[in-house]
Amino acid sequence: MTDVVLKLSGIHKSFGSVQALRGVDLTMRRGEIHALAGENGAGKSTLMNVIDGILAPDRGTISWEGREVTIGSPTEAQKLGIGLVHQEIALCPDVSVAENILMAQMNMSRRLFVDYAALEARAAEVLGQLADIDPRQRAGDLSISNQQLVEIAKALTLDCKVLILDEPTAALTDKEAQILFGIMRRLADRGIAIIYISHRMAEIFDNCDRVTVFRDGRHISTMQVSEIEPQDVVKAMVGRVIDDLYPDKADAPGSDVVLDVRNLSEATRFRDVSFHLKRREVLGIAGLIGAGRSEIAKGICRIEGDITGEVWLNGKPLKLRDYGESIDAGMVYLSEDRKGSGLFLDMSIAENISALDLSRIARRGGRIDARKEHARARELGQRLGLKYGRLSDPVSSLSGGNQQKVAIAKMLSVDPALIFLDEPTRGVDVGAKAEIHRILRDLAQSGVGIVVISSELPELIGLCDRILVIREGRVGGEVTGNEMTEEAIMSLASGVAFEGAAQ
Amino acid sequence: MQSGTDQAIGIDGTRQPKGPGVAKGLLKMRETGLIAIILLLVVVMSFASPYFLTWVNIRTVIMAFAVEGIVVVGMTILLISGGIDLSVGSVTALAMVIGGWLFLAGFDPWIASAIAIGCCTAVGAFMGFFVTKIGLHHFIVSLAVMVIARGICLLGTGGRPLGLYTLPPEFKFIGQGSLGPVPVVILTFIVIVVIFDILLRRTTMFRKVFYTGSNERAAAYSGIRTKRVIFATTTLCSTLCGVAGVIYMARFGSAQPTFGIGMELNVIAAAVIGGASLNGGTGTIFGAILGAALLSLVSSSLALLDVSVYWQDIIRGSILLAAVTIDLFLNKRRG
Amino acid sequence: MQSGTDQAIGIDGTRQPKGPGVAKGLLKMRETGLIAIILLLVVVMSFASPYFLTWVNIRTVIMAFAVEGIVVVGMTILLISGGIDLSVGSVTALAMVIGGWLFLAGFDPWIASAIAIGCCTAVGAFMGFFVTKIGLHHFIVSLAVMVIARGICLLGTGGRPLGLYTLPPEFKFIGQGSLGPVPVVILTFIVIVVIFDILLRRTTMFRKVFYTGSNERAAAYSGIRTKRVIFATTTLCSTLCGVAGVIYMARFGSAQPTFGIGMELNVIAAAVIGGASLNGGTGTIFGAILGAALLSLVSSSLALLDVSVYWQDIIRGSILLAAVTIDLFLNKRRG
Amino acid sequence: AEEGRSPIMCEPGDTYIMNVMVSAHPYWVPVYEAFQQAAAAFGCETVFSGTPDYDISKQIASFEQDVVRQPAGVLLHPMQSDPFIEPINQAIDQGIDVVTFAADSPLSKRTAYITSDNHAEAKFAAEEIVKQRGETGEYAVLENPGQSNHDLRVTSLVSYMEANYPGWELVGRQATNQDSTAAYRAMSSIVQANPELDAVWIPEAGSAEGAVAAIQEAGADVLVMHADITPTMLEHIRAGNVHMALNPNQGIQGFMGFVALHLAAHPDIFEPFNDYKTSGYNPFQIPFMDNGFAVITQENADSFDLNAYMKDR
Ligand SMILES: Nc1ncnc2c1ncn2[C@@H]1O[C@H](COP(=O)(O)OP(=O)(O)OP(=O)(O)O)[C@@H](O)[C@H]1O
Ligand SMILES: Nc1ncnc2c1ncn2[C@@H]1O[C@H](COP(=O)(O)OP(=O)(O)OP(=O)(O)O)[C@@H](O)[C@H]1O
Ligand SMILES: [Mg+2]
Ligand SMILES: [Mg+2]
Repeated sequence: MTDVVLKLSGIHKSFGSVQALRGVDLTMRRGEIHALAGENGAGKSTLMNVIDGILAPDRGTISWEGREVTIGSPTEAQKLGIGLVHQEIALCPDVSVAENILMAQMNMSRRLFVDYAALEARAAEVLGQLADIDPRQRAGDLSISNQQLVEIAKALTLDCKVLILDEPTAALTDKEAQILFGIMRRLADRGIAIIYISHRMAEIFDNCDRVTVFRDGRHISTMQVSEIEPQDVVKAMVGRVIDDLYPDKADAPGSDVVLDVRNLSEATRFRDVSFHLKRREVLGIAGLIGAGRSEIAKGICRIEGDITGEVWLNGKPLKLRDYGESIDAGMVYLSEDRKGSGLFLDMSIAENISALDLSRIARRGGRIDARKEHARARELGQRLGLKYGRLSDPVSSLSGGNQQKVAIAKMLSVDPALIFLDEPTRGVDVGAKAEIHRILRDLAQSGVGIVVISSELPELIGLCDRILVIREGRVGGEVTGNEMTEEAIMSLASGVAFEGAAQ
Repeated sequence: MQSGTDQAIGIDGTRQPKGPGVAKGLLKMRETGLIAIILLLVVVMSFASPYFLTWVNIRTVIMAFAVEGIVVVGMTILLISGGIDLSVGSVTALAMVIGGWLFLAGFDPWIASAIAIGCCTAVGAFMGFFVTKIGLHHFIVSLAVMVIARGICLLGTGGRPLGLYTLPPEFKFIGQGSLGPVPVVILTFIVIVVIFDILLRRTTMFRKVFYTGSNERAAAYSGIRTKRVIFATTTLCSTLCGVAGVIYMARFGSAQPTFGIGMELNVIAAAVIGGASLNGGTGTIFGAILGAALLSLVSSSLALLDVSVYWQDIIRGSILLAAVTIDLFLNKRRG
Repeated sequence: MQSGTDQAIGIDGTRQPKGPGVAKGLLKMRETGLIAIILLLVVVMSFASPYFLTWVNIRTVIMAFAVEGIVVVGMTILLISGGIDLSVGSVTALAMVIGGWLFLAGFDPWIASAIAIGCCTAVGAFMGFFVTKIGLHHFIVSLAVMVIARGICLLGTGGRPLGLYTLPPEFKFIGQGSLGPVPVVILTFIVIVVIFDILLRRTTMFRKVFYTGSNERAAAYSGIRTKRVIFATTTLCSTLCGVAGVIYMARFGSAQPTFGIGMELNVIAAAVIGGASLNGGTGTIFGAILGAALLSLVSSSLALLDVSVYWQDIIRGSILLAAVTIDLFLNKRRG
Repeated sequence: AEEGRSPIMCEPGDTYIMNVMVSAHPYWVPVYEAFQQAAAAFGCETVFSGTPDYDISKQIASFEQDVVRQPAGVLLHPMQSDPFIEPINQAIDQGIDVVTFAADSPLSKRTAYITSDNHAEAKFAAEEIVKQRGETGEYAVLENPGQSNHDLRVTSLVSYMEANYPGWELVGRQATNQDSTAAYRAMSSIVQANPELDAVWIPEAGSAEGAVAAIQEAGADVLVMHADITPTMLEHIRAGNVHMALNPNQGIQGFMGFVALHLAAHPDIFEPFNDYKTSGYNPFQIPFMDNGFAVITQENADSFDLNAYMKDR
């Protein structure tokens, strides 16, 4: 087995009382794309952090090209040739995209002075393969999806032998994702071993050679992708078969309108947006990166931007001054940026869940009822399959997918009349995803308005009754029923002829 | 993995005792380390000096930080919301000077005090405006206000202390009187501390302060009017400085334009020793007051032991450093 | 959305002139607002006082902030890395005291100075240790060190200034001499500023300071040893305090244990006016020095106009507030 | 008292405390030295106490802690007069005598007050300036608002000049708060704005250090007079950069302070020609005692080297 680059055996890691890894093994061969799957909190990111030297394992050995090593820091990992794209975006917001992308190189370089021209040229070259982003821009000014692309670009510049991608496509549309897969394949052909973490089965089966499944910090199995079916992976992950990722659609939407948006405009980001949402209907919003989907939802909820136009909720016109009033009116928005604007990372799970409307956990006189707060958090946590130690633990101690569940629980805790969900299942495992889809469908059935913004087209098509496509800040079109195909949506989103849009 | 422990959650994310097992709960409290350090110091000192554990000395130690403790309360809440205030010393002096000046100009001392506190509130609102509307940093705004307020104090008094010996006894009572053996100042201090500690731990209104300080954007995305919260905490801090200033005025029977120089560092140090984070989002009133008590206790002990003045600074600084280090380790171990 | 301007990205992410269009480039520079404010003040003052635009007065204004400016350089770099240092005043005094004490004990003044600077470096390393290894906040560590260093100054001198009138002339030259019409102090200051400005804008080593301050985790993930960076900036700041202390010693011919009380606020204010963020990640040396120049200019102007002392604080505070506000608006408009 | 011991001598363990603010300030050193010398003469023990900070609450706390220790008496430098009224009165009521020095609390029941006559210093300085530079001229002052003795030195000089020498004009008046850097900056500006400046009066030595540096750099011919002394200023006087300094007699202040305190603690040895004893007052009441000041010039500078003075103590 000369082609084994990296071999991990018996890795243990615990955080206080939480055992994140209980003796896992993983073998990486040169030139393979190796998928890593597992429920939220199974220990995938923890293992990657161990490989990258960010966390020290409690027990277990790592061997690199046949030699046993200890990796003490990201620098040492880098020197060995390990590159990692983190699940959570970590960029330096105050410096340019170019510098962010080539930070590791600059760190290693022995040159005294920075050659900015060369730096930008190099960054532009790498970025060019992925997207249209100005390397001179401040990284902090980019949208989340563009930041994700910069993260990927960062990893592509590394001269590495093992490249780890921890859910890189969670915030990407199919177009960008396909570009990424192309790049991955080319890298693998050059002999680089790639660890690819994703909750999207299709991606694993289309692009990967082998798949390893973790459950509860243990290694369950490693399989050759060509020899198995997606159900096998799901079964290994969850321990049971998930027959339906998407619930049945509504037989017939109600005649009354929950949300009616008329001629909504904003100075720069969108114009003349009109649409409506009928009762018992789930509406999807699709579009390319930067089309303005998030901005429209945020504008309606008065979180950001000065909008003109009318918004009617359940037959009443809304005159909202800020998001607080929107929440009072029953209209809430789940942010796509869960770390930056969705969660209070250093506060407890329970406190996060009750943040939206404190009056629900208050007794008379505005006193907080801690028991009520916990009961509410526990109930929602159970409903969403949240995996946690104590409700008083900080959210930062949860795995990425479980953090997302807390963010959703926060929305549900106020019994809203209408929810905008921006990338609601970002980083959520298949089991939980199915559960969230079912919950959303049930809510819609009970009369709650559900608007889903997602970059994952299969999810939109599977979940929604109708999909609105946004192109460059305007409504580019709408598809329902059998018209809801990826091709149709892509062509509306890009404005290019039908065949050209197909991937 | 869901746990069935017998604990309730405090607002600050710490575990608090509930029902039985108080001792165990106490052990897990954020402030335990600090209490231990203070107790240790008390034990050592009671052996080192026979005067230490007398009621008069204890009263003196408490009196030495009680009024400043009111400012510590305001600073802690402001720190939790993510702000900071360097102007506390100047604003406290401003309250003294305005109150004293109005009293000398013939106002009733109670009305003069109310106006003085009102002026401090206005100063706080002024700072809040620059922070929330203009978008400047608390540090720089309060630095400018620290200088301006000091200037106003000097201008209003010609740089000389105002003698207020003629304040009526019923007014002086709030600064110099006692109810039984306990000075009114200490009672006022305890009442303010208890009220704000409860408010901060238990009410929805003050919970928003934690959300805002922990992640302002996430708070805004939770519908919290974060600018209002920051405006309110900034104003509250200055208002409490005003209250402290009025009590000082009654206590000293004078208004000193140079009062409180350097107070801000002491007050911030107290809050930080007590567990408040300079990045916002965490802190308790109880902890901050323990921090203030520790600092005051150290100063008093050094004086009582006749330690050479040249050594006092070195020892005080070292104890400050040791206290936060020990506290950090105790919390790491526990957490 | 790619822009087609003729600009390169500066180190701090700001746009900088490149090739032709320097005037236009200047207009877009981060520091332009500050330069405009200073120029305005200079014009006003040159009408108000005939002495203002004389070389002697200009020299005086520069002399008044040149040595402190060296400390500003260190503070700015530290702020960019996400730290802060309240001990700069005490540490500067420490350098004076150690240098003076060793000189009086018979050491060669150059060797004494080198040892003094070395001691300051050690103090910086001490703080760096507590911040990076123990994990305490810069604010509280430097506050403790501020008190401890002051105590050491007092202990070493018995609280009395050391008279160093007997320093040899070639040593005094670094504080009192001139090369042609330009004082050596100003030359030293300019050299240090230019070197660090270039280092900070252009070298790979100092770019890491920006990365660390902007997002420590992201920097660490890129393999940057962020703790080392923070350790280095903390140590550098104290070392530059040492350099400043030695120059002060040569200039004043004495070592005052109480020197530099309150210096930290002035120095931080200068850096912040000049665009450094208290949250780390942004700042320039050039801007910070302009900030220091503005503060010094205001003080000198008020003295030159013989403004009443009681008004000076009020005016200084207001100008500080106005300067940061105007600067913010100019940058908003532009950015 | 024991046999053979005069009633004026201390019992073993009798302790006197000297309490000050900003206790690391060198001003207190010769005062306390003399205080100790006097105490030794009477067989008493002494303690130096106070607060290192410029903080009234802390000084009051330290004073109250001194009282807890039941000393024979406290020589006190009250940072402010009125806040100390109650604490001093409470100490006196407990039988602990209090004498103030260098700053007073006149409304309290303290038994004595010893200080320099700041008016006398200012008058002397004014006359010296006129003597050196003639009947007309321009002068400037630096000041430290808020500290009463410094304020007095400045305001007295200014009003004395106004009243007696109309030919002299005050052209600059800046607050430098004992900070040599601030003084450097202020003095530079004043010298720039007033090329004809003849003299400057500085109420303390800290500012004087910066001011002299500024004057030397500007090459101006300005007569510098200041109060108090530091080693650096002493060197300037030796070198002729500074005309003269007026230094309060700290030794007398400490010695007589102790004596006043000690006498107040032993009122039995005194039968005054008044009603004090019968009315229950302490017979050793002294409303004001002047410790005088010394003039430091090039000739006598050697006698004012504090480091030399403290060398073997
Ligand atoms: N810093 C931490 N402190 C405490 N517990 C932690 C910490 N980091 C991770 N954990 C716990 O370790 C377990 C594994 O987390 P990890 O992030 O590796 O999961 P994951 O497989 O990446 O899940 P996801 O698919 O949701 O990203 C979880 O139970 C999580 O709560
Ligand atoms: N804070 C901001 N400042 C300036 N421009 C912004 C900001 N946030 C977003 N934009 C820009 O507004 C446009 C719409 O962004 P939006 O986030 O709504 O896109 P989206 O359709 O939700 O796509 P995605 O979230 O996948 O990037 C984009 O061009 C984006 O770059
Ligand atoms: Mg993960
Ligand atoms: Mg979006």
